[in-house]
Amino acid sequence: QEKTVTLAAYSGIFQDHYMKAVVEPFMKANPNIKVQFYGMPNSAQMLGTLRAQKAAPQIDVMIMDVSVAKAATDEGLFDKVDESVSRNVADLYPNARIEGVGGVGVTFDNLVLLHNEDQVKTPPTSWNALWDKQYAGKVAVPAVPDIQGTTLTIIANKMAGGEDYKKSVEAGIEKLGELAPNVQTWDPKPDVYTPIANGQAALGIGWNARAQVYSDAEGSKLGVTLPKEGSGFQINTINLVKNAPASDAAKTFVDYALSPETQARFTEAMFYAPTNSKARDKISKEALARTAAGSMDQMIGIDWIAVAGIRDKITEQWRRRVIPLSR
Amino acid sequence: MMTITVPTAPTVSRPALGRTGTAAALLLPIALINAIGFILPVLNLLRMSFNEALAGGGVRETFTLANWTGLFGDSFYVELIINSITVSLSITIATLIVSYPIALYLHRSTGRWRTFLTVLVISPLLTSAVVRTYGWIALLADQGPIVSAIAALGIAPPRLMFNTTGVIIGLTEILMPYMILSLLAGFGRLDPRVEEAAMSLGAPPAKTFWRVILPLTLPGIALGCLLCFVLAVSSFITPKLLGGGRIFLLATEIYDQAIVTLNWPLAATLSMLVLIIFGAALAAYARVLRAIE
Amino acid sequence: MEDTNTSAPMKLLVAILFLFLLAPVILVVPLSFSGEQILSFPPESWSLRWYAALADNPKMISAFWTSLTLGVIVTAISLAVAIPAAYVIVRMRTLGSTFLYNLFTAPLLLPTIVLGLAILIIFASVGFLGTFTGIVIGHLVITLPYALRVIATTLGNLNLACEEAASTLGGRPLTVFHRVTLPMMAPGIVAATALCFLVSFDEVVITLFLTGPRLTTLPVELFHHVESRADPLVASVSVLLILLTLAVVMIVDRTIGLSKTFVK
Amino acid sequence: MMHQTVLCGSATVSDGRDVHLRLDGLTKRYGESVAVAALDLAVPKGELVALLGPSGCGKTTTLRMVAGLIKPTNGRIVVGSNDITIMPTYRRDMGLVFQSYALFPHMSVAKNVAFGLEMRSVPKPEIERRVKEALGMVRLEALAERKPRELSGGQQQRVALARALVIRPSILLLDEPLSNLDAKLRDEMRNEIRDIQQSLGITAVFVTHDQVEALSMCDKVVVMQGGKLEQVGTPVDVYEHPASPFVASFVGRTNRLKGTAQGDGSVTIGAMKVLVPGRPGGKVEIMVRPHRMKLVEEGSVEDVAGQEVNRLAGHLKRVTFVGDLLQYSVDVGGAEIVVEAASDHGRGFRIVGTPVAVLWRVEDTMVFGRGA
Amino acid sequence: MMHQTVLCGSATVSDGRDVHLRLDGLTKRYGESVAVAALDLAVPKGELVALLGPSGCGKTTTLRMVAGLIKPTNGRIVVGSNDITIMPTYRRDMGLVFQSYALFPHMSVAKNVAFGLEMRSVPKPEIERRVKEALGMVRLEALAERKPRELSGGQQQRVALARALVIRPSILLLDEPLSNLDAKLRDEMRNEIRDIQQSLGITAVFVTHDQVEALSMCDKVVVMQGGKLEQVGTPVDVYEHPASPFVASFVGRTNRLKGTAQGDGSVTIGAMKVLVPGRPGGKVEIMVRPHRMKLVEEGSVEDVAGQEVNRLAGHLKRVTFVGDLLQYSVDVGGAEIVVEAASDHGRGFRIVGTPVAVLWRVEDTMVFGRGA
Ligand SMILES: Nc1ncnc2c1ncn2[C@@H]1O[C@H](COP(=O)(O)OP(=O)(O)OP(=O)(O)O)[C@@H](O)[C@H]1O
Ligand SMILES: Nc1ncnc2c1ncn2[C@@H]1O[C@H](COP(=O)(O)OP(=O)(O)OP(=O)(O)O)[C@@H](O)[C@H]1O
Ligand SMILES: [Mg+2]
Ligand SMILES: [Mg+2]
Repeated sequence: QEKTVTLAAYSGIFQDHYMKAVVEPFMKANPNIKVQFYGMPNSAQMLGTLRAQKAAPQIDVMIMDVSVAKAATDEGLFDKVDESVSRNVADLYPNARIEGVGGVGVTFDNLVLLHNEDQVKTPPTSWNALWDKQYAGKVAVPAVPDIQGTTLTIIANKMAGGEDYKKSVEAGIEKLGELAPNVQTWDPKPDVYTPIANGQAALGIGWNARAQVYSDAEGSKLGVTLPKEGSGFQINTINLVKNAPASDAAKTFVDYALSPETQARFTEAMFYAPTNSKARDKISKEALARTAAGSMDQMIGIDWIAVAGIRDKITEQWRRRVIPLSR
Repeated sequence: MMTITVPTAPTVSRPALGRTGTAAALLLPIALINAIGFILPVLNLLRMSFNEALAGGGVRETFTLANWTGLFGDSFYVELIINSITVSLSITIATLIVSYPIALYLHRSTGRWRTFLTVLVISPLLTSAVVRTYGWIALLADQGPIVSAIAALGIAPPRLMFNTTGVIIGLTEILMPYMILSLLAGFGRLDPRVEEAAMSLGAPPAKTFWRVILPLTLPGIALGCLLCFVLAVSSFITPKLLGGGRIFLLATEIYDQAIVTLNWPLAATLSMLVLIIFGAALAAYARVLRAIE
Repeated sequence: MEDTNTSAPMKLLVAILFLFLLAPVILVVPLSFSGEQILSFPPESWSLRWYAALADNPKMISAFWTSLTLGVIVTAISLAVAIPAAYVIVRMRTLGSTFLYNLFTAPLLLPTIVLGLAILIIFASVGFLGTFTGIVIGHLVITLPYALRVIATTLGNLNLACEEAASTLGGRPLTVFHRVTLPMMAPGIVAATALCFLVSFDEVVITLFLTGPRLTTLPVELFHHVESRADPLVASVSVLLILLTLAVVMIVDRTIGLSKTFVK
Repeated sequence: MMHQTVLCGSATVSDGRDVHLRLDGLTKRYGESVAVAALDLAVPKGELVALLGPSGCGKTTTLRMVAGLIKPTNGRIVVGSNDITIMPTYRRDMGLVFQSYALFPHMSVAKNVAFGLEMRSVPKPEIERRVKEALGMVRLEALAERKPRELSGGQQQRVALARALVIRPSILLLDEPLSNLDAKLRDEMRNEIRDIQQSLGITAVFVTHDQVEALSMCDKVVVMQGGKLEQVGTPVDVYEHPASPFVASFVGRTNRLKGTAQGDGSVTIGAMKVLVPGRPGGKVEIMVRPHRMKLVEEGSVEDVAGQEVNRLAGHLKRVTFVGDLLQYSVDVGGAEIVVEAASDHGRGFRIVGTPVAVLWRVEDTMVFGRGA
Repeated sequence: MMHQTVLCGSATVSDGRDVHLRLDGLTKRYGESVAVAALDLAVPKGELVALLGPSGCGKTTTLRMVAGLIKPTNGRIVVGSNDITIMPTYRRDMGLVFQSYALFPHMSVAKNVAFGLEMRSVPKPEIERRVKEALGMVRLEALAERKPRELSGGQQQRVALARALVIRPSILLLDEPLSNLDAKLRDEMRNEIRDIQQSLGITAVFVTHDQVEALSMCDKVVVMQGGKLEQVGTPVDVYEHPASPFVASFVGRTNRLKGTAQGDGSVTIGAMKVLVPGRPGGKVEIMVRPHRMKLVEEGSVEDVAGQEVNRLAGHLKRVTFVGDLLQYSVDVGGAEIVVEAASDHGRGFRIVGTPVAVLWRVEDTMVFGRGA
């Protein structure tokens, strides 16, 4: 008999590539399991849905940002993913196995600086390009609670010479306040890459993996650079929903998603760095170079579990002190 | 949309079918759905506004006024409320201004032409607001036809999207059909004979408008404004898509708090606030109507 | 009213305002024939690819069927519930009918966002979210008041004398109801049907709170799509919806006046 | 008031015909207000009775109680020997013609007429036959398949009549059936209804506020005011011997003069004196119909065929030509008296201010007491 | 048609008064259909002229063209010596009273009346004075602060009149101003309007479809049909000497008989022969007004004051009592003739079938040709 696994993850191109590189091969390999992909724009909404359905969950597996996964785990919405679920867990890099989170890391990614190649002739090398008055009204920044905004806060905090972000991001907020007048939209639709690619905006911040995919598209005007100040690291985790209807099939899927072959295939497809240490060898050099794995040394260490605790505060600061300055 | 009068029919005592029991049985289904889908949820929402929100989205059952006091003690929310009201009022007024000529023209046209125009007015109403907002995104974009046209005239192109202007343009268009239909409903009192009477008494067209047409259409204006204000305050899809993340309104905030931040007690409190604003709008409407009468 | 009253500038103004009103609806038509990957106007090339893409999009198609089924079921229930209720409220005005009428139509006065949140919180606790039943109830909350209002209005405007005439001719109450009252209400019932269906078919705010991974409606799917992709697929869906809508509008207009249906 | 007591309370009426419909103390109250107050009435079989009265006097309410569409607050409704006061409408077997026709808009003319027969489960072929016959009676066979909205007012009216008659009701009730028609059509329909009613010998109650209609069509006229009976009688009775000043002025035009009766058959009005029939006393109001008066030159000696006449002197105030008639307004000692004369090619008095005299027969004078 | 040519085309009319309003070939077409066809009319200063005709004959259209509310397709409108055909309404200085009154519902009575003066920038104190005066004229001073909906139909009517008059318009136009009122009030208002119009000496055009109204109020009656003038004349003219069968039957009741004129002053109708005034020839229609006829017993020898009379034998078909009148239907050689007589306490012929004779004076016979 056929089983259906409902997988919730990011919509848009993530969905397209994940379907092609992971879900479809999985279904071919497991003909009796059907995977339904439920795309959602961000992790926060995934948590919201999960929470609303707590009484009768409809989602089995959820791929979401680690900090949100922590909150969900704390609320008891997730089961533990360990070696009993998948033997691949043992092969994961240590920073893919996070204390206090039910699931485990499934992709690594980092924040990059985006530009439109028509409007920005020389690729910028520093985050400071965002502050350039020349691009007033041409900057697209996904604001918090999107974690791209959170990551930018931490980067800005460091650039402004602020103290440890875990103690205070005051300096970063100040600096972002100066950025605000330049910003065209704090909520780029459908994502930050499209408006930059089509020229509605000139500069922006986004995740490396997707940016790489967009920049590969035919005739794309999207340029991607990793600024010299370095960047922040992001982890997507794969989680099992507690009391979900299809738990055995869901575990089969998680095991498949963490396997070296799958990880390698997805990296080739979308330039997320793999979390399985055994996947690295199976990936082409060029692809790997374009992932976060190619630039691990330039990353600011971000403790996402700690950030989860201060996220609400950062959000408040943005809404009160950053965004209003852009009106 | 908003008239709250029961349609009247002459009273008759109808011997059969008139038993209270039958009546109650016939009313039961609607009462049930009303209770499950309306009364209960709204009361529950009120209750929720006195609960405590836990970090990460949990809710603790208590009885606290913290949400309410927090709201009014916080300049962010005070500004948000004021902003919601002023934006909604601007939208209402803009809608009125662009709808009035159409309504007046429609009121004066007759026959098939009138039917055709009515269909035109209503057809956007039947097209999802999502779709229409989508159309506005294409129209108002920096590369879009409007900005290009303005730029072609040699004027520095204004930003039409991702700001209050964009939200007002989009919502104005989206609410126009409601306004036009309300105005038309209220134009019932506008007998063309009365306009003719004014002219025969020596009033030129402009004076006829100010002294006769406008006063007589005030009930329609009041109805349309109430309706559009209510709809503007509660709309969130258009502000979300056209607001560029910088327009914080009550409705978008309710949605964010409910779905993204998962602070249900706060969302509930904000919802109650919206209801209070509506109550005020309704009261204002009733007063205006009474003043007109 | 002819000749003298509508001057040329006024006509021009009205034409411009109509253009504004219809701009986004008109615009989606060319957009839907765009050959571009990304939404932009005017498109640089033309094609039918987004109609083809639509045909290949099982999610969109299944959402359409969900919306259609939902619309039909919600409409049927609305009528079945609203007709008797309207009859009681309009014709037996003893039971505080004004109060009941106001109570039953009150959901129309409530912003849908508030109503949606309120329903979400209640339904979350009973596991109604993302279920068909849940959405049906959610939709009924707003379609019923419309149905009740339209039908009650029609009933109130009916010539009571016709029913009296039928009873003097020997018709028993039930016979009178189904031979005379019901047929005479036909225009109102058609209007209510169209209205309920369209409201249910187009409802997005409340539904947004109620849908889930297993079940989503077309407007919600469209909203999600607009939020996550910038391709012109939505335009092609919109064009098809506009055509569907026009068909319904035409039917309604043939049977009764349109403007009566929406705002009294 | 006298006529009324003669008519009711007994099963047979003065002229020997059986009473078909009887109302006993029929009363309808709406909250505080009384729409119909203790009405007693007996309608003989086969008669056409008019309920005549000003707007709001309770005519419709009475008719609807008879039809069973309103429950009486008090009193009884008896048909033949059956008390039907609480019988539901659909078993009463009465034909009702509404002022607004109340045709079923969704049915063809033939279907409208057939409705009552279908309710009685009359077999199909008979229904067809009887519908045809009824439409023939109102001369509408050709329009059987039309919808009501495709008919003119008069045609709709006739369909309503056919629909009410086809069930051969024991009693026909008509509520201002002609008031929506224009003058010409109204004249026609009056005769038509009267002819059909008489040829079928059906008992009918006809509500109207138009005195011409009541007088010209009906066997008996019931004049109502404020929910009460004012007078019941034949048209001539009601017109010539009104029971009250109200009836006198509601049914036909009158001149009204207030005076004091001397008890010797004369009444003084200010400085004038007129003769009246009988020997009333006390404060009275006298009424004379304008067309029973004659205008003569002051001082002329004119006879009214050897009968006793009254003569008042005055002068001409206004002459109005209304085609068939000339209406003279005459100032008689400060009061205005209207005199009507057949117009005769514009001949007659024309000059305002002319001294004239108004003449009328003593027998044409109506006298009513004005209390103490 | 004769009268009309006398009236138009010259600046002065027969009785010497100056022409105030002149219509020259006034025409209004709606697509194919012609609402008003080449109307010529001259209204002398200070006269009250009635436009009389059946529904749809173009009365309202004519009036609205005069007021400037409809643009004529053709023709001219001249006031005094100014051509105002294309002048906008608000500069025409005409008072207009609508059938539906068209009061401003949001203004008090006083405000309604003041409106026209405010438009003329009359100083405040004068406005007050003139509004008061105008309300006095229609006896409504006491109700100055009421809103229109708080007034009865007749009161609203008077406000509309005051509103139109207060601006002292050069011409007053009234479109069926009385048709919404009940019979009693209509009589009153007729006199009131007439009195005010005369005391102000204002030129007025009065639209009506009620012949009594037209005949009794107006100096001149303009009878229209199908957008064309049928006859223009004084009330007596129009009634006694109708220019066409249409006018004869529209203005007052008539009996119509078809026959052949012998050229010797006699007309044969079937086997009967009647005398007519003049010596017409060919196929004719003769008309006699019912109240100019007299019913006598068959074989009785009765004189009509020594004048030439016609006498036709027949028998009584129906007698209708309508209060003031008795209407006899008499079958005369297959044709039905209606004779009206004053009712006299129900006296008169009553028995249907009685052989009778119908008498009338030759001078009361109207004759119209019927073409070849
Ligand atoms: N449903 C009701 N509730 C309260 N009062 C009523 C109701 N129906 C009628 N009345 C009152 O009863 C009185 C008689 O009304 P009815 O309709 O019988 O008058 P009518 O003689 O038919 O008048 P008309 O000639 O205007 O039709 C009126 O004063 C009316 O206002
Ligand atoms: N706007 C219009 N379009 C087309 N035909 C019209 C229009 N207005 C009037 N008519 C036609 O012109 C003719 C004259 O109309 P008008 O209103 O002048 O008649 P009337 O004499 O005032 O009739 P009534 O006594 O019914 O008011 C009618 O046949 C009418 O149908
Ligand atoms: Mg009545
Ligand atoms: Mg007219």
